This record gives sequence, structure tokens and C-alpha cells, in this order.
Amino acid sequence: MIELLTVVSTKKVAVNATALICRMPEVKKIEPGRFMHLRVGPLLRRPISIANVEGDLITFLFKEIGQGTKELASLRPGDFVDALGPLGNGFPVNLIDPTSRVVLVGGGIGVPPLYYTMRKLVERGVTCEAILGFDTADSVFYEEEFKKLGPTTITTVDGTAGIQGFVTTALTPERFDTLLACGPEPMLRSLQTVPIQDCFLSIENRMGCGIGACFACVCKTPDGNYVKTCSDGPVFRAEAVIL
Amino acid sequence: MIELLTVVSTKKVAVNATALICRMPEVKKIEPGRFMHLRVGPLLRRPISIANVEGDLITFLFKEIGQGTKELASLRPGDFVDALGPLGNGFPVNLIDPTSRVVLVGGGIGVPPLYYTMRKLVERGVTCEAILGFDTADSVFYEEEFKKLGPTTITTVDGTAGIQGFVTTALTPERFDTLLACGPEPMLRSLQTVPIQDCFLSIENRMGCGIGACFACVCKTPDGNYVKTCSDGPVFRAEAVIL
Amino acid sequence: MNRLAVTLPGLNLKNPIMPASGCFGFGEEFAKFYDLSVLGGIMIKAATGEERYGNPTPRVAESGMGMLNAIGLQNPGVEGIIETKLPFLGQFDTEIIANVAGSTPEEYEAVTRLISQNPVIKAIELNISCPNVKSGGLQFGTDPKMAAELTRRVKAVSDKPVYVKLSPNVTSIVEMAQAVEQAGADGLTMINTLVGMRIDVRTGQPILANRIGGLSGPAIKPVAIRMIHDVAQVVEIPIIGMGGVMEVDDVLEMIYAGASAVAVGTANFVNPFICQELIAALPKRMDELGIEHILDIRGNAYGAALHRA
Amino acid sequence: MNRLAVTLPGLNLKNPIMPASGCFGFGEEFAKFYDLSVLGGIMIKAATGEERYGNPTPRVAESGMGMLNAIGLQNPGVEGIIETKLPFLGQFDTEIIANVAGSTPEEYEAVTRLISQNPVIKAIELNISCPNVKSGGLQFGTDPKMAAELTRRVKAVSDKPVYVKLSPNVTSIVEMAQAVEQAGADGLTMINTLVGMRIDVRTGQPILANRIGGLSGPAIKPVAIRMIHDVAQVVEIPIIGMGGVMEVDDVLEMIYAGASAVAVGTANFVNPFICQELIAALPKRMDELGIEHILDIRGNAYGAALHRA
Ligand SMILES: Cc1cc2nc3c(=O)[nH]c(=O)nc-3n(C[C@H](O)[C@H](O)[C@H](O)COP(=O)(O)OP(=O)(O)OC[C@H]3O[C@@H](n4cnc5c(N)ncnc54)[C@H](O)[C@@H]3O)c2cc1C
Ligand SMILES: Cc1cc2nc3c(=O)[nH]c(=O)nc-3n(C[C@H](O)[C@H](O)[C@H](O)COP(=O)(O)OP(=O)(O)OC[C@H]3O[C@@H](n4cnc5c(N)ncnc54)[C@H](O)[C@@H]3O)c2cc1C
Ligand SMILES: Cc1cc2nc3c(=O)[nH]c(=O)nc-3n(C[C@H](O)[C@H](O)[C@H](O)COP(=O)(O)O)c2cc1C
Ligand SMILES: Cc1cc2nc3c(=O)[nH]c(=O)nc-3n(C[C@H](O)[C@H](O)[C@H](O)COP(=O)(O)O)c2cc1C
Ligand code: FES
Ligand code: FES
Repeated sequence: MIELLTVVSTKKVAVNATALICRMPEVKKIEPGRFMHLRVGPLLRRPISIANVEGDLITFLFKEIGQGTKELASLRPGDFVDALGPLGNGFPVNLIDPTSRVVLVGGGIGVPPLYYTMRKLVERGVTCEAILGFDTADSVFYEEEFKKLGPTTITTVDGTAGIQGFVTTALTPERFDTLLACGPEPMLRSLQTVPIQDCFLSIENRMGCGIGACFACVCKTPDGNYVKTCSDGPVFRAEAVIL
Repeated sequence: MIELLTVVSTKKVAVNATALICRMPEVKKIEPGRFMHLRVGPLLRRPISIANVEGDLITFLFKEIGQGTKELASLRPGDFVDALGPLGNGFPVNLIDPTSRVVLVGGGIGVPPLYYTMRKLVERGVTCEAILGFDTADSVFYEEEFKKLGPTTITTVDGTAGIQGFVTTALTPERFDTLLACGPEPMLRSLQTVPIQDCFLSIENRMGCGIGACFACVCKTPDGNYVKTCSDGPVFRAEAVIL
Repeated sequence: MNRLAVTLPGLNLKNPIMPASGCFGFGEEFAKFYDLSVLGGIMIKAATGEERYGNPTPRVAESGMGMLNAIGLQNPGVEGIIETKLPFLGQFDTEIIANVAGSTPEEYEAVTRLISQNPVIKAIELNISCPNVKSGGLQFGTDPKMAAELTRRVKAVSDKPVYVKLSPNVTSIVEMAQAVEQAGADGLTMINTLVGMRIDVRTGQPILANRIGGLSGPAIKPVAIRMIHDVAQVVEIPIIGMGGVMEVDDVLEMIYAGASAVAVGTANFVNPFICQELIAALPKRMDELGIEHILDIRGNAYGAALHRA
Repeated sequence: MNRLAVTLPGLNLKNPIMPASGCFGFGEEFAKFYDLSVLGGIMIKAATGEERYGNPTPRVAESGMGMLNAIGLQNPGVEGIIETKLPFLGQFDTEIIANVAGSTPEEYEAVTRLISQNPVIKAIELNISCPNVKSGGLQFGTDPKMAAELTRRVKAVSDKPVYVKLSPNVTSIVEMAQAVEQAGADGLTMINTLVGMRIDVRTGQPILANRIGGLSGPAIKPVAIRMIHDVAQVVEIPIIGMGGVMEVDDVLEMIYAGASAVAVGTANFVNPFICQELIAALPKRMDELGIEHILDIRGNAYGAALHRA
């Protein structure tokens, strides 16, 4: 479960966003929506979604926030990355009816897992659309990649690219029956109220262990209980969690 | 005074000993016996002697001891090393009479600064001999390099290479008038009693700042005073320090 | 002779390595990574009288080689643990130590009484040092009189030996240790976390919802070593050392300082295999350093070997 | 208006950054790296009554993002400092703070009397928290009564405002702070180092010749932030914060926690330019975060802004 990935390339894909491609020691089948827990300089690992997998290549897309992601961004080809994973439960790609109309909604650093998810859905013959929200034109990434998979709408808070506003501004729920989303908590919270048949949200809580042992990442549930984001999630039915 | 050196190559030169060659941002004149204070992963910098300088290339030779030197050994070409220096006062190469008979005595990780020192002495036309002491045959390094500069005797504690014993076993002080040495404290202490005209010792004390500010590296002097290894040394006249 | 075996009150440890309380849950997650029977013991997550949800999130933050946590003793309550967790742990050939917490002496007593009767449990670890709960926890751990009184009461109702877990957030750890030893503690475990805080400069507010949290990890190791070293010299009861252990040399450092066994906390989150790896690495490192039995070096930093000889 | 300027008792700081005592010598070495006049102030190395050599070497050790030191107050003695060090420091346009240590109250008084009269000195930092000397130092810093009594005596003989440097090695930092405030302290500086130890597994002996040492650096930052946060809310006198500051965000964290200025210790050894760099970086970071004046954020982590408004 712990492997050394070999860095193949790093590339800036937007202001502060980097695509990191690594080679895994072996070809692996990984469900979309899961994450890897990466160890760089800091003590604790950093959870990063799996943005794509092709053969033995795995892609991560991330924003530089603090020391961990800065160090990830400065890796060079041939460097090793200590990765624990894949961890968590992803989007139920295989349970989605091929005839259903799916919309993927991503906000900022919530966009990465949706790319791999949409790719896998499209491979299954599901028609998908994507709505990707960013702060500003500079921070938009992977627009072209998504467009190759299906209709993609960009929103930016300041209107410098795509539609001005939030992802919800561009969302017409009546056209879809399944919504898959990942992004900042306020966005996910507003998606919980969208009238749609099936809504799955990927939550990005602060983690310690990533394997269900430390209880750092708990999230309350409507039945008065709780779930652990890392091992029960990160993907949950919208109605199953209190955000 | 702080520069980023670019790693050109790393090479194992013995069990646990690594030669690290870096490119400096500019060609620099550096006196032999000085050191660089290198920052890798740990909090504090690590003092490493300058083992050679040619043009803008600088060589370090070091033994893997703990985290700092292990990380230094794992650097790859193109990596950067944060270096403070050159620091300290080296061997008085330019004050040594070209007609004097010089012996350089190194023990283990004390050998590196002597290589550059011998090279500079030979360039000035001084005839030098070297006596290099190691634990065992596996740990011998730079024997060939030294031999190109002058007669070189190897000693090993277990006799697996060269003469069995300590450097002092091989030393015939009556043949020399100047002794330059670097190595573990017990070796330096025994060299203090060798009857010779001029004896200079490079001491490797634990350091904090490397610039004379923290008083970590002090060494008592016979006059009841003290010196700072980093900024007053690391090279001292044998009779000027109490070891 | 097993050169790693350590016998302590109530505990026959096949080796001196065990995960620290709160850093291994009830073993379920780690059992997916390796066979828990390799462990010397397991210190399970704190048990309280009733089920607790713990603190709001965020519950972890980070800082130079340290982890800050404010989990707040989330646990299914002592009865829940006995019913749903101990049967699973009972399968493994390792010594299970129950960590007991509470808000009142009565709660500590009630939890101890119940859980110490369970045959799976070999010893009690009295947690008087959790900095992350409003009442109970730390206040018992910073006042020698209160700590001694609580130790006495818990000892009186416990079926199994009682180890008291000391807090480093005190002026004199020696005074605390002596107080609980005199009150009848069978052993000490130390150290719990240092109280700390981080602030998010984007909001100006503490990162942890609980504001303060407990600092663990390599950052606190020198504090742990110093405290173990000072306490080991003045108490007769054994110490299980913890605080920042990540590598095999850290284990040896703790034992040189005076610990008889070593618990590993935060490192389990970084590397789920760590305890197993440390156990495997110990004999080789002992060979390199010429150590016959692990306890031969116990307390040698303060000259314990001289006393033994 | 200078958005970095901070006025504290006796100190007109052009910015809130100053090197911490013992981590900058008497400025001579750092003056080779940059113009010391850029600094808000300089806390100079401890002065004792007589010249001291300090502890035997090794005097430093290291551990996960922390430095352990046991220098032992090596210094040329108060008269030596006045004669050989203050004239040099007097050249710079920055506020010089004298750190005063001693083994007895009389020594503290004598040193303070002498050095506080010197015009180069703008304030006294009363060091009751050095863990590295046999007598004096830490014992005054862990007992609120002794700390208060010493503060009163030193205040009585000091020509300049007196800041008391608190030790983190106490059960209640708030009690210590309140005790010295009531005794007349003009300000607090906190924190000094945590007591720690490292053991060399090759020898089984402590790495430091003094056995124990003081832990500083990023490892202790969360402890410092928590203590500043707790103390700032209950005292009226200003706090100069320190403990693990390496980056501009660390400076802000300390001020959010309640500090009015920030001292930088260990980081000077890692990067001799650090204080100058932090001063240069502050305005830019303040712009990014929308901070007008540095003190606008003081104590905001506990809602100080609400009180100000
Ligand atoms: C399941 C999951 C998947 C994620 N996938 C991605 C991704 O694909 N791309 C991406 O850019 N980011 C992703 N994130 C967020 C990413 O983990 C954080 O941005 C990153 O950990 C920040 O680390 P740092 O050292 O740069 O920042 P610091 O702020 O220095 O980190 C300090 C601590 O806070 C935690 N932390 C800080 N921000 C976050 C956050 N937003 N979410 C969770 N923990 C945080 C860190 O893990 C670390 O423990 C994901 C988070 C989760 C939980
Ligand atoms: C002036 C000077 C020149 C040196 N030149 C060389 C050289 O050319 N080649 C070489 O192999 N080594 C040299 N050394 C020794 C080298 O600095 C140490 O081996 C190295 O710092 C160990 O760091 P570490 O992280 O690997 O070990 P750790 O043991 O993890 O280091 C912990 C701390 O102890 C200090 N330390 C440990 N061993 C020594 C030591 N022997 N001397 C000084 N500090 C030590 C480290 O600097 C660090 O602060 C020199 C030392 C000095 C003072
Ligand atoms: C997330 C977390 C939860 C913890 N929970 C408990 C607990 O429930 N009971 C307890 O006695 N100690 C608890 N601790 C403290 C650890 O058992 C240990 O004493 C401390 O973390 C120091 O060891 P370390 O540095 O190896 O982590 C917890 C520590 C962490 C990091
Ligand atoms: C090598 C060294 C020497 C120190 N000497 C003194 C001293 O003489 N007087 C004093 O009050 N504090 C002294 N300190 C403590 C620092 O001033 C500071 O309080 C502590 O190191 C925490 O800050 P930091 O983490 O930024 O280093 C010293 C610290 C170090 C590392
Ligand atoms: S991150 Fe530890 S339980 Fe989820
Ligand atoms: S290493 Fe700091 S004075 Fe020499």
C-alpha cells in the first residue's frame, strides 16, 4: 500500500496549479474519486486526488497552498514520491446507469478528481457535462482536457473567463439526473439543496492518517452519527452528510 | 555569502563516503582549509570542508553520518544546495616557505580539506607528503588523487590496507618541519605532542551558526581564554588550543 | 532467550514496541496492513463512560515536525468498546492496554471497573493528561494531589495493573511521577502531548476548532527524553516512553533514557507499517551497537548499568 | 504613518522584528551581513556579573526541527560588555535591549544597575528562564513568588523599563505572567527554550556535555503561540513573542496571538540574513492579507479587535 512513485514530469497548468505525472511501480486499476496520501517534507502526508490514470502513469493536479504542495510542485523528473494509497471510496462510476444524464461540478482544487471520473464515465458510454468554477481566468486549468470529453462550462468569480459567478449560476439541474461534485465546502453545501435525483459529493476535510485511524476527518451525519471522510468517503451521497 | 550551488555529480568514493561536485554561481578564489555551511533537510546547517576548487566547480567529500549527510549524498545533478560560505580560516598555505618539508596528516573525514591544501601547496612548489588514516580498506578514498600530488602513505586500523595502525604509526616527524592535520580529536591530540617546528590542526567541533555568533564551537586556549572554531579556526596552531 | 522480551506489571511484551493510545484506533485499520500479533502490545483509544463525538473539525494542524490534534476523546463509550472492539482485539497474540479517561473521578472509576474486568485487557493506562477536553483530562494531570487521589481511587477498583499517563505540561514532572507512584501506580507512561496552538494567518483565527491542541511527533522528542531521564532515576516503577518516536534509534534513545518499553503515536499516521518495521529493525541495530538484550541499556544515560552491576 | 512601527515601554521600534538574546551575539558577526540599523531592536546576549566561559562542549544538538543548546551564558561579564560591546552597538539606529542573568538576586541587581545606566541600553530583559545553568536562571522562572520578588528588586534598581522573559517549563504560564506583572514588569518576552535532552545511541550518553539543553526553533512554535495567546488576554503589559519564527507568516501568527513585537532566535543561525529578510517581506505580506498597520491584528485570534473597536 506504500509505494515510491517516480516523477515523470511536472508542469504549471495555471497560476499556482501544477500537474504532476508519476510512474507507478506497476499498472493498477484505480477507481475515480479516490486519493493518494503523499509524503513530502512535512511530517504528515498530504491527500491529493487522483486526477488521471493511464497505464502505469498517474496524474495529480494541485494548487500550491503551503509547504507540502510547494514541495510537490518543485519535484523533478526522476525524484521519488512516497505514496500511500489509493485510499478512500470514489464516485460510483460503475453503478451509474449509462442512459443517465450526468453533470460533474468542480470548484478550484475540487476539479482534479472529476477529470478522471468523467473520462471513466465517457468510456462507459455515459454522456456527461462539466461545470468548472474558478476564481479568475489565470486559475483555470484543464479546460481543453474536459472539453474533449464533453460539453464544459467555465465559471469565474470575477468573470474574466466563462460565465461570471459560481458553478451554481451555470447549473440547470432539470437537465440532469446525476450530479457528481468536488470543491470547497460552501459550494458543496449549496449543491446539497439542488433538486436532482442522485447527488454525490466528494469532501476535502483536513486529514491525519488517511486510513480511518485518527478521527481527524469526521463529518456528522443526519442520523446523529458520523462518518470518516478518509475511509468512508471522500465521496458521499449529498443527503448522507452534514456540511 | 549565501549561494545556491548546483549539483553536477555525486559519486560514492568509499563505503559511506561520497564526493559531491557542485557548480558555484561564479568563479571564486577560496583558501584551502575553509568550509561551507550547507543547508539540506535538517534545521541547522552542516559544516563541510572544501575538498577541492577548480574554476567554478567545488568538491565536497563526506561520510554519511546522520540525516544531513545522508540527504547530501542523495542529491542528484541539477539539484540546488543552499551554501553559506566559504567560512573560517584555513591552512596558511601562502605563509609556508616553499623550501619547507610539509607533511599532511588526515584521519577519516578529516582527509577532505587536506587534498585541496596539498594541491595548493604543490602548485606553489612545496614538496609534500601525505599520511591518510582510515578504519579499514573499504573506507579508503582519494588515495590515487593524493598520490598524484606526492608520496602518500595509507594506514588502516585493521591493516586491511597500507600500514596497520594509526597515522602516528607512519609518521616520522624528524623528516618534516611543517605538519598540517585534520581528523578526529584523539588523533589531533596526539599530534599536539609531536616534535615539529610548525604544526597546524583543523578542528571539527559541533557547530551552530558557523559565523561566530552562537558560541557552540568554542575551544579553550592555554592562556585561559577561548577561541571559536568556526570563525577563529577551524585551523589553529597546535599549541594554541586545548583539545 | 528473547532479546526483545520485556516483562512489566500485567504485561508480557514479546518486544518493547506498541502503538500509543489514540494513534491506532482499536487496531481495525492497521490489521489491514499487518498482523497485529507482531506487536508487543496495543494501547487502545481512550474509553469514557459514555459515547463521545469529540470536538468539531478541523481537528488537526501541523507545524515544524509536529502534529497538533484536538480529537477530543471521540470514542464509542466503555460499553461500546467492550462489545464492539475488544472481541476483535482479543484475536491477536499481543497485550492490550486500555486507556481510561473521564470528566470526574467517578467516571474514571466506572470505566476502569468495567473495562479492567475484561479478559482481553491486561493493564489500564490512566489518561490524566489529555489537553483536548474541557473538563477532566489535563486538570488531574497537572496537580500532584489530584493525580495521586485519582490514582488511588482507580487502583482501588481496577482488576489490572494501572499505568498513569503523565502530562509534560508541568513545572515538575518528577513531582507528578512521585505522587502517583506513592499513590500506588504500577507504572508510568509518558509523555502525552504538549499544549499548543496554530493560527491561520488568512483568518487570524486558530486553525483548530478547539483552538488549542496537543503537540506530538518528532518536535517533542527531546522533551520526552529529558522527562523520562529525570523520572526514571527517582521512581521504582517502570516507564513506557513515548513522544516523537519515528526510527529505531529513537526507541533506543528512550530506553537509554530509562524507559522499559516504547510507544509509537503520530508515526503510525505517517507510515501505517511503522511499528512492524521498528520491531523488525531492532535486532539488527542492536547487533550493530553490541546490545545483547534490549533492557541491558535501560537507563544507561544516567548510569543505571553501574547500579545493575 | 509607518505601518510597521511599534512603541513599547522604552522602545521605539521602527518595525516589530528583533533578534532574540543569545542568537545574535553582540551584533558584530551579523553586521558583516547587513546594516543592523534596519532592525527594530536587538536583544543582546545575556550579561552576568562576572565573565563566564559557560558549559563544556558539545553545546548543541538537534532533533526534528528543533535545536538544543547548552551554551551556559558564556559572556564577557557586564563590565566587559559595557566596555567592549556597547560602543559598537551604539553606532546603529536601533533599540538595544540588555538581557540580564545571574545566580543570585544580588547579581541580577548589580548587573541591571550597571547596564541600565548605559545610554545605549533602552530596556532590560530579565532572564529568569535559562535552563542551562546550575543555579539562577530557571529556578527563578518557575516559581511565581520568586519571579515576582526578583522582578520587584530588579525594577527598583533599573534605570530602564524591565521586560521579564518567561520560561515555558511551567504548569501555568498565566500565573507566572500575572505574578511578574503585579511585581511591576513593564513587559514580557516569551518564550525561552523548553528543557530537552538527546542521547547518542552510539555511546548511550547525552549528546550535550551539560546533559540537558534548551529546545528552540520551529519545533516549539505551537507552544509559544499557545502561551502568548493565553497570557496576552490576561495582562495589560505588552509581549515580545518568540519561539520558532522562521517566516513572515510566523511573525503574523505571533501578533495575531497577542504579541506586540517578535524576536527571532535560532533562525539567525540557519540564515544570517533572516531578520532583514523578514522586515523586507512584512509589508508585502500585509498587503496580500489586507493588513494596514501591523498592530491592527494584534490579539485578533482571541478577539482583541472587538475590544479595540
Ligand atoms: C480527499 C482529498 C483530496 C484532495 N485532492 C486535492 C487535489 O487533487 N488537488 C489539490 O490541489 N488539493 C487537494 N486536496 C487538498 C490538499 O490536500 C491540500 O491543499 C494540501 O494538503 C495542503 O497542504 P500544504 O502543505 O500545501 O498546505 P498547509 O496549509 O501547509 O497544510 C497544513 C495541513 O493542513 C492540511 N490542509 C490544508 N489545506 C487543506 C485542504 N484544503 N484540504 C485538506 N487538508 C488541508 C494539510 O494536509 C496539512 O495537514 C485534497 C484534500 C483531500 C482531503
Ligand atoms: C569545520 C568542519 C569541517 C568538516 N568537514 C567535513 C568534511 O569535509 N567531510 C565530512 O564527512 N565531515 C566533515 N565535518 C563533519 C560534518 O560536519 C558532520 O559529519 C556532519 O555535520 C554530520 O551531520 P549529519 O546530519 O549527517 O549527522 P547528525 O549526527 O545527525 O548531526 C547532528 C548534529 O551534529 C553535528 N555533528 C555530527 N557529527 C559532527 C562532527 N563530526 N563534526 C561536527 N559536527 C557534527 C551536525 O552538524 C548536526 O548539527 C566537518 C565538520 C566541521 C566542524
Ligand atoms: C491524534 C491523536 C490522538 C491521541 N489520543 C490519545 C488518547 O485518546 N489517549 C491518550 O492517552 N493519548 C492520546 N494521544 C497521545 C499519544 O498517545 C502520545 O502520548 C503522544 O502523541 C506522543 O507520542 P507521539 O509523539 O509518538 O505521537 C493522542 C495523540 C494523537 C496524535
Ligand atoms: C544558542 C542559544 C543561546 C541562547 N541564549 C540566550 C540567552 O543568553 N538569554 C536568553 O534570555 N535567551 C537565550 N536563548 C533563548 C532565545 O532567546 C529564545 O528565547 C529561544 O531560542 C526561542 O526562540 P527561537 O525558537 O526563535 O530560537 C538562547 C537560545 C539559543 C538557541
Ligand atoms: S484522516 Fe485519520 S480518520 Fe480520517
Ligand atoms: S558555530 Fe556558532 S560560534 Fe561557532
